[in-house]
Amino acid sequence: MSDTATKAKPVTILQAINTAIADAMAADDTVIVLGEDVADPEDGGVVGVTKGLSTRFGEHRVRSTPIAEQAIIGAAIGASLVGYKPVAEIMLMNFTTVAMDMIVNHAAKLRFMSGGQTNVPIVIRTMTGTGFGSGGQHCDYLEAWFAHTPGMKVVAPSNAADAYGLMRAAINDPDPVLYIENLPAYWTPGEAPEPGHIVPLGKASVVKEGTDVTIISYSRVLTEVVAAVEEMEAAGVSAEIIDLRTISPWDKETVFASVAKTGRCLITHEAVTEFGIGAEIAATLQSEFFGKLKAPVGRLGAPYAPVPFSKPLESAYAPTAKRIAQAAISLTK
Amino acid sequence: MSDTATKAKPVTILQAINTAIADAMAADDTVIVLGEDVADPEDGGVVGVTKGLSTRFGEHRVRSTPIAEQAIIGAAIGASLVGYKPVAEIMLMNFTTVAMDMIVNHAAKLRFMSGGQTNVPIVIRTMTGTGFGSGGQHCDYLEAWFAHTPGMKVVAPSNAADAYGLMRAAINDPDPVLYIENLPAYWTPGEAPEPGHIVPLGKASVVKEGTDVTIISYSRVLTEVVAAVEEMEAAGVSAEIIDLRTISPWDKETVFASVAKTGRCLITHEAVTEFGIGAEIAATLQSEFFGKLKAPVGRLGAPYAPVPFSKPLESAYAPTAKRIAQAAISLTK
Amino acid sequence: MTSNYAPDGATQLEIYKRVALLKANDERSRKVIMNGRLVMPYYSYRGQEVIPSAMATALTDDDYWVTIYRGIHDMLAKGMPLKDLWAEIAGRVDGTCKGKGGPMHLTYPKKGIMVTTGIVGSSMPIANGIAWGSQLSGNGRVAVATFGDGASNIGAFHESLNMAAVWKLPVIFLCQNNLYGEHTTYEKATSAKRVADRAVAYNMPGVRVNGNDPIEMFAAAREAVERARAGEGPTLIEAMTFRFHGHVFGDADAYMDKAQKKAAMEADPAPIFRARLIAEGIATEEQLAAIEADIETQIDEAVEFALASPFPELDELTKDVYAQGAAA
Amino acid sequence: MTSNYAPDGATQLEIYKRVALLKANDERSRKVIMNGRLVMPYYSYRGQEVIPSAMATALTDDDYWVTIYRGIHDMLAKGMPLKDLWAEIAGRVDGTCKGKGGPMHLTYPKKGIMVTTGIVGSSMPIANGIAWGSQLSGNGRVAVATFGDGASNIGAFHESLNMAAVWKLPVIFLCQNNLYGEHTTYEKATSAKRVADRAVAYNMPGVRVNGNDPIEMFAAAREAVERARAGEGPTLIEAMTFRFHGHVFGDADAYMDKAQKKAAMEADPAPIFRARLIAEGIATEEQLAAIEADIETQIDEAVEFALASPFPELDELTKDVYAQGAAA
Ligand SMILES: Cc1ncc(C[n+]2csc(CCOP(=O)(O)OP(=O)(O)O)c2C)c(N)n1
Ligand SMILES: Cc1ncc(C[n+]2csc(CCOP(=O)(O)OP(=O)(O)O)c2C)c(N)n1
Ligand SMILES: [Mg+2]
Ligand SMILES: [Mg+2]
Repeated sequence: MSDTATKAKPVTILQAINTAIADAMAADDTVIVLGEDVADPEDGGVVGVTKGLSTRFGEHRVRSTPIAEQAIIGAAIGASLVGYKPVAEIMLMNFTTVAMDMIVNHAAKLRFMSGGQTNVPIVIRTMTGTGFGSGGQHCDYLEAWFAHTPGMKVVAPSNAADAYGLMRAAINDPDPVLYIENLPAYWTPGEAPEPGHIVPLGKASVVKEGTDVTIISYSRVLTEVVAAVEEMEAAGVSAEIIDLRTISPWDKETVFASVAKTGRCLITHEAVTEFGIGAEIAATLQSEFFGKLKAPVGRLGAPYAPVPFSKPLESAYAPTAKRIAQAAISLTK
Repeated sequence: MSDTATKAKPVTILQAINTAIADAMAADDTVIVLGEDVADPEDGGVVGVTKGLSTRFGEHRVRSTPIAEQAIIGAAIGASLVGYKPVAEIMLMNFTTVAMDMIVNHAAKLRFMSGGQTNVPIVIRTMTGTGFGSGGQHCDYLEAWFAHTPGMKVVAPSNAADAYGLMRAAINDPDPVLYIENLPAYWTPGEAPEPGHIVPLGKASVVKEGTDVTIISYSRVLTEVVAAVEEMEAAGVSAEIIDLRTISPWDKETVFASVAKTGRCLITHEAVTEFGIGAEIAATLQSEFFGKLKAPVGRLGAPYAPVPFSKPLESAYAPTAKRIAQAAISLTK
Repeated sequence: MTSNYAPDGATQLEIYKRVALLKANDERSRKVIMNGRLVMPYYSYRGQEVIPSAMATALTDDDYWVTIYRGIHDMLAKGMPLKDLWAEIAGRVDGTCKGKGGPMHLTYPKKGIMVTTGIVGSSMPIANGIAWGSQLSGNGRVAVATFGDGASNIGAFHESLNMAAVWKLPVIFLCQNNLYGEHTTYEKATSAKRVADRAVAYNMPGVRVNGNDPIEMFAAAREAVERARAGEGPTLIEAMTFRFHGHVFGDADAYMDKAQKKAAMEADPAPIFRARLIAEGIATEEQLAAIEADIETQIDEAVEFALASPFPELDELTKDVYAQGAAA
Repeated sequence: MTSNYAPDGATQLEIYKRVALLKANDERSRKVIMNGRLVMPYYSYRGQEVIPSAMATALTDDDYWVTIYRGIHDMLAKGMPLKDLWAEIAGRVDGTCKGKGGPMHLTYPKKGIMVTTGIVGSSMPIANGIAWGSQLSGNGRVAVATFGDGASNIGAFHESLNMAAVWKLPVIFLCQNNLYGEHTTYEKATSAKRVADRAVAYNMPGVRVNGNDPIEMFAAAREAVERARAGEGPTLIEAMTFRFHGHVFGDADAYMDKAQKKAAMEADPAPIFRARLIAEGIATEEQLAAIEADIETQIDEAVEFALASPFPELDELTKDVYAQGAAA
């Protein structure tokens, strides 16, 4: 990326997503947006991610919907079958539970079941994450379900530039992509992406190089990993940090190269550990690097429990910089 | 178990489930049944699993429902909150997608979110499995989603006696249990369970002892594992076979004891490999037995694709005895 | 109300050609399965032929249709070629989905058959999206979602009809009310006296018609199509009919009322329609016999074509999951 | 139709006591949050107090209620003690859910408050099951499911009302129509002229009432309760009201019609009800002032109790997942 003026001014993740959708809509008339409250008379979404889009592109292309997640995803699928590229919002990830039939039995499978005659180029945006005291039904990270669903792709940006680049890539992609946003991280500022910046799906980024342990994460927890560097360095541990960016298909090449170098790996995410994304990566690594690892692959996720409301409990739920540092350090002992 | 006459006469898995529910209903008035077509005027279910129950216990306790999976699970949850023990049928596992909100956001979480004031003692029966040419939307094994859901328990019997014993245990259990039935295996005969036979949740069974490799499976694929023994023995490989029976919480004690002995492990199931049950078990084992395994933990599931219709493709989808034997043998090479 | 839209003689003949094709194809399908030449889950639509025949005659090739597992009648009426269909249900490479979809997931976009779903209720949300596409591009194409009476009790029905009405989408919700949802009767599952009554909940026109009567069915279809094309939004049509056989091939149908079934089969809409066409001079016995003979020949050819077509190679297992091969 | 069920003076006073409690509690909640003494997602119900006050007055303690995120008015009306409530929304061990549920998941089975859900539409399927329990045991207890106007467009609404009608369940579907679903107006999301019209789709009695009028609201509630207890099945009540504040605390409510909002706030049902009670001699100013003062004291105590209660220990994180500790 060149050092343009655009890059100098920091933007938030929220703004980056907004700009990415706007740029895609400006570039391609077939990009359309739907979801609860997404149009401007409804404030462009509950936190304003789609603000300005309906004013600029019209309420035909940017539609607020009834509260009806099956109808939302169904409408997106149908429009995609006849040449449109819908960006559908399911307000919170827990509400994907209402639309699982449309996502899993239909969006993910129509290409295969039609023998390649049709495809479903939709993006499903959804937000989640602990931190705002929303309790048990509003904060789950369910990405493992969708990664376990052939036909779906799953992305989860951790910063503004990736948020932009992954959104542009997701909209371009000919297959359904679940795009996971983190609620508390929306206002995290970061380097502004250049217009048209693309982050290819399936490509991780090495956020920081290191020699002792590879730490893999994505979405908001990546920020905790970065914040853990100081404590790890104080303990003499040099961590290589990988932002997965795309959870499925995950970038085996980048991960393997890193683990080949460090011989140790920790995967950390906000979803519960058991049967989570970390399980697949650990299972793959123990096979790929059999006999070559210096420590067992570590996993650090949420405890096997719903998200609690009470602040001290909620704060102890998702991985923190402190616990990540400890887990990483312990792998080197 | 004593050698009673009851045990002598073989029963099918279908009959065992039917008898288990009937025995539970006879023993406890609060056990009730609901689902599409489950009552006798509707033939006791599409394949007759609940046949005879409404005639014997009345249509108040055994109710055919509208085609409305959210309403079915909601009704089960509600009744369970006021002292009943509903056994709800979601005809096919792919239709759980319609009821995911009720299952995941509600059944699994109400105990936790209420701080233990309420609990949801329901059993959700569902069937699935390739083999009958039903194609992409009727055969998925989605157990990994539910295992990733704190608050749920997941069981999947492979034979008639376990089918009975797990059903009785699931109905007794104070928390929600997903009970997975395999369609083509319904008519597999097996040793009849004694009335009242209980298979405790969370306890695996060692189906066959062996020394070289532990093979872990559940549901119909367990039968393929057993069928693979001959080929493995011909190759000089002695397999210890574990039927997980309960997928979540899985029996670490039994699995660890076996792997401690064999030093090798293969996990095989009909769900797609990636992000499946095998991933969690492999991830756990590589950590527990770090440096002690003689081979990487192997996984053999379905390919990362929807279920195909065409017979040769469908037959190649789920693990077969032949491919299991090959995978197990290759771990010993 | 339907008289403005009644079909003329030529249109009736068009409808009949479809009815004859559908009826012959169902009979052949059951025979082929019975003889063990094909193995598949087969959902007979025998008795329901007039509904899609009249509906499709009111549409053009460009219009869209989303159907369900019990939908081969819909697909044939909308123009899916017999060979593509038979090769698909035989699981062969020449099938419209290369054998990968099978009888519950036949797709043929060339004639607007966009999705066949095996999930009750799921035709409707997708048809809405297709209709939204028509609305956005202004191409005037109508989308039909077909579904059963049982499906009118599932959440997706409600969400879809509400969204279609609020957005005034050019979509037609065609309920084929055959009085049973699997083994359960309409009354035992459905609180509304008539599915059509539910249109009130969406401030949408809703009509119950005799789906076995080609005149009545066509008129309702034509009116709904005109409304949709004129930008006046969706219509709910409840077409009354009867499913002559069990839910799925092999089902012993013990749960069906014997007398009701006997009466319905005696009122078989296909021969009644046929007799009327002759009686009213719209067609001659010879003409219809020739049409029917031609259909039999076409089906013969399609069956043989299908059974001669090869099965897909095993590498098809992981193709078409994503644009290029599998991702993981 | 409602006159047979009109509340007498004593009943009106009972309703008013609840209204006063609810109103005071909402005002205090917003103040406590504003002052930074508590942090939580808070869904103000200010303006909607009469609906649950009248409904709860028509019930007994043994009857059941399933409510939603915007449901603290429902819970207080049904009898949840203030201390249990405040300690819960403060996330403390003395909360009714030990602080683990929070403001969206308060539960209090002792007074029949069985579930509070944060998922739109999900109160209804569960209320059905509770009502099925009453039907099975013959205990005569009624279940109320409350939900918003926006929720009347989601699939769970449809499935639930249909099942309740087919099974004749003793359940009352209480729609609190405050004209907005989050930021979206009723008209933009809902095709039906009135939510109550949708009852036709279930062959169920459906009535729209002025939910801000205690007489009308109580009459509708009482009639529905009697119907349910008599085994005559469910009722849909659409209670018209208005949400005085944004969807959630902190929402700038720019999307709300200013004039509409102003008019609604001027017609605040609480003071109007109060004035009428005095005007009609049902209560004196002194009596009501004493009631209100007592409420303030109780709230004072509850807030202080809550803030003095300890937070749960970290080991609570994995408790109550299953009967004994976590399973995995
Ligand atoms: C969501 C869902 N639930 C259950 C089923 C199983 N099932 C398949 S067809 C059917 C009956 C549908 O009845 P109806 O809608 O009347 O259509 P018909 O089969 O009579 O044409 C059921 C319950 C399904 N496919 N999808
Ligand atoms: C299934 C689902 N979709 C979306 C949401 C987000 N959401 C929370 S409240 C709400 C508005 C509900 O409006 P209404 O039913 O009218 O109730 P009100 O808030 O006005 O009381 C929405 C969309 C949700 N909680 N659940
Ligand atoms: Mg039907
Ligand atoms: Mg509202």
